Amino acid sequence: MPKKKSEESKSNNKGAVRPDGRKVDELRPVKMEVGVIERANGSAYVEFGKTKVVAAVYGPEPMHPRHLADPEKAVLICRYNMLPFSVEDRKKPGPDRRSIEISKVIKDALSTIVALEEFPKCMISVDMVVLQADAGTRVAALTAASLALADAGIPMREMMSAVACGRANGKIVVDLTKEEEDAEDAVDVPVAMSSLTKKIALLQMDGDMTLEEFEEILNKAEEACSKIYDMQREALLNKYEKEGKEVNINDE
Amino acid sequence: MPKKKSEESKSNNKGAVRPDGRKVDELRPVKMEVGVIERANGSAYVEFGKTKVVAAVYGPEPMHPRHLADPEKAVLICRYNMLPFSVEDRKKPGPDRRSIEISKVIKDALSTIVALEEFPKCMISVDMVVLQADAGTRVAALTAASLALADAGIPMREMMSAVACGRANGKIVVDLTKEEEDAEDAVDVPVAMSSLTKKIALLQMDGDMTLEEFEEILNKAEEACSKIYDMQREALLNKYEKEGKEVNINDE
Amino acid sequence: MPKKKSEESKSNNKGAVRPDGRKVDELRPVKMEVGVIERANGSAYVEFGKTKVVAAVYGPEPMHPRHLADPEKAVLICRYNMLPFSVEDRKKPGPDRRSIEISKVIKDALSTIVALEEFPKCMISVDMVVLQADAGTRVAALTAASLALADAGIPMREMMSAVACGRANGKIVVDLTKEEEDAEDAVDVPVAMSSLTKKIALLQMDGDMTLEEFEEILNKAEEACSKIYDMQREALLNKYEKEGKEVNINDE
Amino acid sequence: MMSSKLTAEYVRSLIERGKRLDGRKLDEFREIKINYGVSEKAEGSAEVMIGNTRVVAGVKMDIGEPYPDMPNKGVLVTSAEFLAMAAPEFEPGLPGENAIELARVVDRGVRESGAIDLEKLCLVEGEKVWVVFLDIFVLNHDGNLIDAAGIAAIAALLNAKLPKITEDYEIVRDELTDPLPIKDIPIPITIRKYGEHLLLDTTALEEDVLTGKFTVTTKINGNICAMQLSDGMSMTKDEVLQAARMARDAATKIREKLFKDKLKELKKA
Amino acid sequence: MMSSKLTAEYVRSLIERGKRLDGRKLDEFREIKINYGVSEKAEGSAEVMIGNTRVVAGVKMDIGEPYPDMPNKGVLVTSAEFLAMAAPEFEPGLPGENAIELARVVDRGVRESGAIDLEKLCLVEGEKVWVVFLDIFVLNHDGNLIDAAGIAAIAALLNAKLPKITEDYEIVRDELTDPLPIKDIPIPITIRKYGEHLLLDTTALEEDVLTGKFTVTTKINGNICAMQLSDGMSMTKDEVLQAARMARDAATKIREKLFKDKLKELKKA
Amino acid sequence: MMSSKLTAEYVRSLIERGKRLDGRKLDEFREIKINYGVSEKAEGSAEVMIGNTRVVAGVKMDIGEPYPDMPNKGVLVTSAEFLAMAAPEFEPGLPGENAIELARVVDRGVRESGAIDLEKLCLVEGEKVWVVFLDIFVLNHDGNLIDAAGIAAIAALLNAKLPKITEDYEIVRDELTDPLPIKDIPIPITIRKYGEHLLLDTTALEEDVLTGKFTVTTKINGNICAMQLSDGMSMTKDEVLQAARMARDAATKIREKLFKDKLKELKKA
Repeated sequence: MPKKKSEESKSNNKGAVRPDGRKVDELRPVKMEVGVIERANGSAYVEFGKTKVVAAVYGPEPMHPRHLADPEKAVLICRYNMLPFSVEDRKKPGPDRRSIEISKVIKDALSTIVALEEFPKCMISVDMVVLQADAGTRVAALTAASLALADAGIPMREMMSAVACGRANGKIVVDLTKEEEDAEDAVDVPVAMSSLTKKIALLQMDGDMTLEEFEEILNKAEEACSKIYDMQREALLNKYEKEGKEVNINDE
Repeated sequence: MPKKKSEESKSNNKGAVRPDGRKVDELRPVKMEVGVIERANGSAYVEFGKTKVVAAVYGPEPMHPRHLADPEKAVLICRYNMLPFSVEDRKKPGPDRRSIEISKVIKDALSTIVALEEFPKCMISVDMVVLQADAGTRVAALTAASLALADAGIPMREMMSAVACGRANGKIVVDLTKEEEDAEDAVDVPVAMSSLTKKIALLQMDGDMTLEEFEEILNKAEEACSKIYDMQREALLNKYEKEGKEVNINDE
Repeated sequence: MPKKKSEESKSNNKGAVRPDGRKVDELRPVKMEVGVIERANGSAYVEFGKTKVVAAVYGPEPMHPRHLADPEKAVLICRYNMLPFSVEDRKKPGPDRRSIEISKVIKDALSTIVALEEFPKCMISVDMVVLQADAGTRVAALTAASLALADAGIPMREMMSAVACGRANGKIVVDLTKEEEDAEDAVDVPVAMSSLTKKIALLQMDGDMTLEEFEEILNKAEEACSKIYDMQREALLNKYEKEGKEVNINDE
Repeated sequence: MMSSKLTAEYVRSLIERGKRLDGRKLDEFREIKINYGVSEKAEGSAEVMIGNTRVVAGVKMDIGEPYPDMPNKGVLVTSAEFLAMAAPEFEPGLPGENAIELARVVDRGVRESGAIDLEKLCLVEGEKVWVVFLDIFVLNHDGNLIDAAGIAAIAALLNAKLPKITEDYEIVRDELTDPLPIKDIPIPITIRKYGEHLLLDTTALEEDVLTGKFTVTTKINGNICAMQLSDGMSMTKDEVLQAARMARDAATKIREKLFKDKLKELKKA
Repeated sequence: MMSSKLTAEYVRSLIERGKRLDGRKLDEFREIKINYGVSEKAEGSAEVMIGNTRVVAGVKMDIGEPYPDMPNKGVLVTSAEFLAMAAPEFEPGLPGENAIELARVVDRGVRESGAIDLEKLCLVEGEKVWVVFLDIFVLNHDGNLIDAAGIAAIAALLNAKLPKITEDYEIVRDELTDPLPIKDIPIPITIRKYGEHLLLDTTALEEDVLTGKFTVTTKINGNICAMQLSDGMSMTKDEVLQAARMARDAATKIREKLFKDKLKELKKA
Repeated sequence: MMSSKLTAEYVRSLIERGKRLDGRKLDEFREIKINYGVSEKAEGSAEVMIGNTRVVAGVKMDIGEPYPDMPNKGVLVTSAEFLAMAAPEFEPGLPGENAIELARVVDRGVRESGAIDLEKLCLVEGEKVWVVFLDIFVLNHDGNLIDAAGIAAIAALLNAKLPKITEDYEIVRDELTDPLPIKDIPIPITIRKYGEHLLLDTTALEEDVLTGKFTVTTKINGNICAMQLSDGMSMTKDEVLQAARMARDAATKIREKLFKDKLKELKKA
């Protein structure tokens, strides 16, 4: 497929390590904003390069339908969705098998840090919408979801930051683009890590790698998640400063 | 598409103002009958020319599923459906986006005249089935639904009568046929009007018209609705006379 | 369609009455085993020739969703399903119109012998899965279901045995194969009969036959069902002997 | 139709004496009326009323591909829906198991009797054949739905004409040509039972009191072409055979009454 | 948005005096902002904010078959979804009747105004045409969704470019060529009512207090190209005509403000 | 499987001492049995039992179109269903998120390991390729479903043969030819955790007591080709690496035991 002009010139950029000129452990330009959906209890917008995601949180509120309530803790509901025009070939609206799986692993990851036990019989809903997709949508969505939960004041034991690392064109790199994901030798490892205890809560993988490469990827992911966490803190502080609210990040 | 013999000869009818020989403000032959579905609480059959519709009413009865009940008034449920063989190209059975929209605007219109507040926590269901379609199915369905509600003894503040007016072949006309709807310059404006206060409760539009044309269309629609209302009264009286029941039209 | 080697040689088998060498009233090799699904309350595996079916029973347990409970008796739920790879052309997973009808007639048949009235407000579920299909899947499934219900200790007034009889290649035969079902003159009559009162509780038919042929088919079916019932008893006894449990066949 | 226990007992006690609420004999049908052509947009249609039961069936023709194993035959697709308006107990939504069963029993009767000459509906072998969509709707339910649906189905098929087609196999919808080729008139007859009494053409009230049904569809020559026992009824072999004979005889009468001309024509051929 | 009875009464009493909670006049719009190109993967996209209401629309182009009765025209397919994130009362799942209504009203405005020159989207008559998928999503609901959606729709269409196609009619997704041919700028304006007072651009809170809505979509020349009265409001003939005039005038102002350049270009042509 | 609190505590206390209810070591598998060819109608099939867990997988081959971006490769379509019969807690209906996850994890293992030589399944580049339908059903659930499903999947693929095709690319279903070309034997191994203890091959009872799972699929050469951490478990980096090594070692053993001949053949090549 022919490349767009801008990308062609970038890939001619001599000395550049990656197709878009980044170093192996360099994130794409990241943008984060908290409080973008007024009606929601909490919300966030996250950009990883050309990947753009909005997340919004409702709850805790009484679970409905009621017979699905858990008497011991809140039910966490996560919905990840791509808009039809967020990808090259129009995606039919509504959930598919891929988005059901991604919603599940995001829910599983967040359930390790959200204090669900404080809200028995309740539900907490996290909606994530991908506006534009250029790889890494699930990790951007999880990063945004974590911000939106904090913005909603939902008690969390720590924050969660996520990034995809892997291999492309012979190198172990962080935050792959779609172009890198399409490389012959690509390995894609989305990783989510908690901010305090550094526990991995989301980990998937596509590709073919040795255990040694895996270790290197995990190390790079840890570093990258730390950087992302710093940006998450800043985004939250920005909002609270604007609003003059007290900061409410549970892990500080 | 080649025309049927009968229509060809009609359109040769010299001096005729419209393809089927009608004057601009002339309705197609109308047939109405009340009480056609024995199991229902109320029902009606309406023919506008070749458009044939049956409507039936059940209720008021306790709302189910119960959690959808409204504590302050009855929930009005309207379902408009076309039989697969009511149109040229077989329509797949079941609701589609078009029928969902039509069901909604019919419900919205009827809810302005039915005394829903008298039946909190209840439901009233109106099913409308198009047996044969030659334009104007939603207005025929709404006219039949209004009859069926009266037949069911559901308290209504007034009756509702409906017709489609618009433009075809350069003229403002009432009660368009499919052939007229397919004219190059066609404008289609379905209108429903209440019998006493003459309020418009359904109004949609397809086409391209000036505000002046719109005013003329509304005037013609008002006139046509009055005629249809007279026929509705007659159909109800016919049934009650047969049955020796007392007449129960709330707006008289 | 070209035949497999094994079948070709069989059909060369001189003197053989049917394509696979069986006599007209001969069943295919039958295999039955009880207690094959550990988590279920009762289960059974049945082979009629190359037709292989597993059935499992859960319940009686409180009906859910609760509003569907019957205050006077247990609700019997039957689900017959073919695995996608149980037939020549892959079957899309999930119920279709055929499997919904078969599930219904199996449920209707079993409801004549299961003592549903002993468990008001409860449900009893019977799941049947066809692993490999070579005609007669519904009768094999019903035979397996009856075994699984007995294995689960659900009280039954009698057992039920089922077989398909019919006509193929000019003869009235029992337990048709797919090859026979595809004969030009094929008639297929699945029949289920209760073990004690010899009542017919499932009876369907495809084809074209005289009343006289029908009578002959019913006679052959009765005989075949008796043989199948003997095998069902044996399968149940086998299991109980192994387990040292007391035998619990209600009709003995 | 939820009948009171008292009514139920009364209905049963009547049947035991060979009588029915509406004065009919146990094997007597209510009056059957047919309106042909209820939808001019259909290639064929018919409304059938048996007493207050009201069923409408319509035929639409399309051009499609044949089944791979029957490359020279047209395709029949039958569906049925119990409209929510037909009875308070009917729910809107996708056809339930009862509607699916009805559609499949009617379909088998039409198919196995060879009522439609499907070979004449082949346009290009293995590529293009006529597809016959037969859609059945219950408008009012006062019992005996399968028989009403089966009669409406064959009536709609007898009413149907093939639309004209161009050389490129495009359908010209509003120009109809030859009648759909029909070779038999299958009639399903449904038997219900109370004790040892067999009943025909039950009303909704009677069906509420009785359990189970047995449908037998027969052809002009008296052969059986479809059967369905269901809804939780079991019968002895003798009852089954007696019911099959009753069904054949009732079908013969109905055929004579409702489809006399076509019957003559088919018997001649 | 469940407002308390007190708030509701206050809002109504304000309206009776020609006033609103946020200080606007009854026929005054909130500020409208447009961000073009929110998704580079779309052939065209736009985000529209009216006050806190936030709607995004995107255009994807595909090659498909024309409708048989319009063999030389491209195809427009419009969908809309009220995302669960947009309001606590929105449920996830298939679009409900309100989202379907919105999509169909916006679609009729675009279609009947001739905004898209569909004839220019024909590639091979009767065989291959451009299909325009117009997808609309409500991200945050603070009232007046149809107007926001309609503006987002036309903005996304104005932002859209046709992708390059090869000689075999394969789409080269990331090489865009000419703009989508646009001939008009339809703007839907929704009127709500309290007593005899007509309001424009209502907030979610106001909509909770008022019943019903009337949408009128007008073209550059002031003609009406779509209307929809719904949600249980009835109006006299005079109110309807007054509302139509209000809608035309408000649309003219919005067009001048948001689409000035395109408007000039179209008026010249 | 709802275990009582007492059982739960007992299971946990055992694990803390490195023991299990059924006497196994923490990293010990139950006996694994394979029945090949459970359905002769399938192009390949296998039933796998790990203890009381019972999973069946079947392969059906069809001819279809390749993905546009892989015009010279066959297509793999994997589905999985937890049959309602397999456990009281399983509901009938469409596959839920757990079944979808299982199917996708097994699919990624097969796909990313290159187990199927998809290029050999191309018939006409860009037009006709073999489509491999791999359908997995859980018949009885006694834990460790992903591993059982993954083993059943590769066993069914190893059992599969291509059906004969005519010159016109019509499939002759009952004449099988060459085996499906298989290049690797991916084995998924799922690790569960209690405190710092890592367990393999958990039973349904154990899974009820423990939270979360981590699946690592490895190839013959020990490389990882798929991973999935889920169900609400988090691990340190060291635990993850330890688990990956455990998975590789366990997979090697299982491969040696169950697929010895094929393994030799592949190592030779």
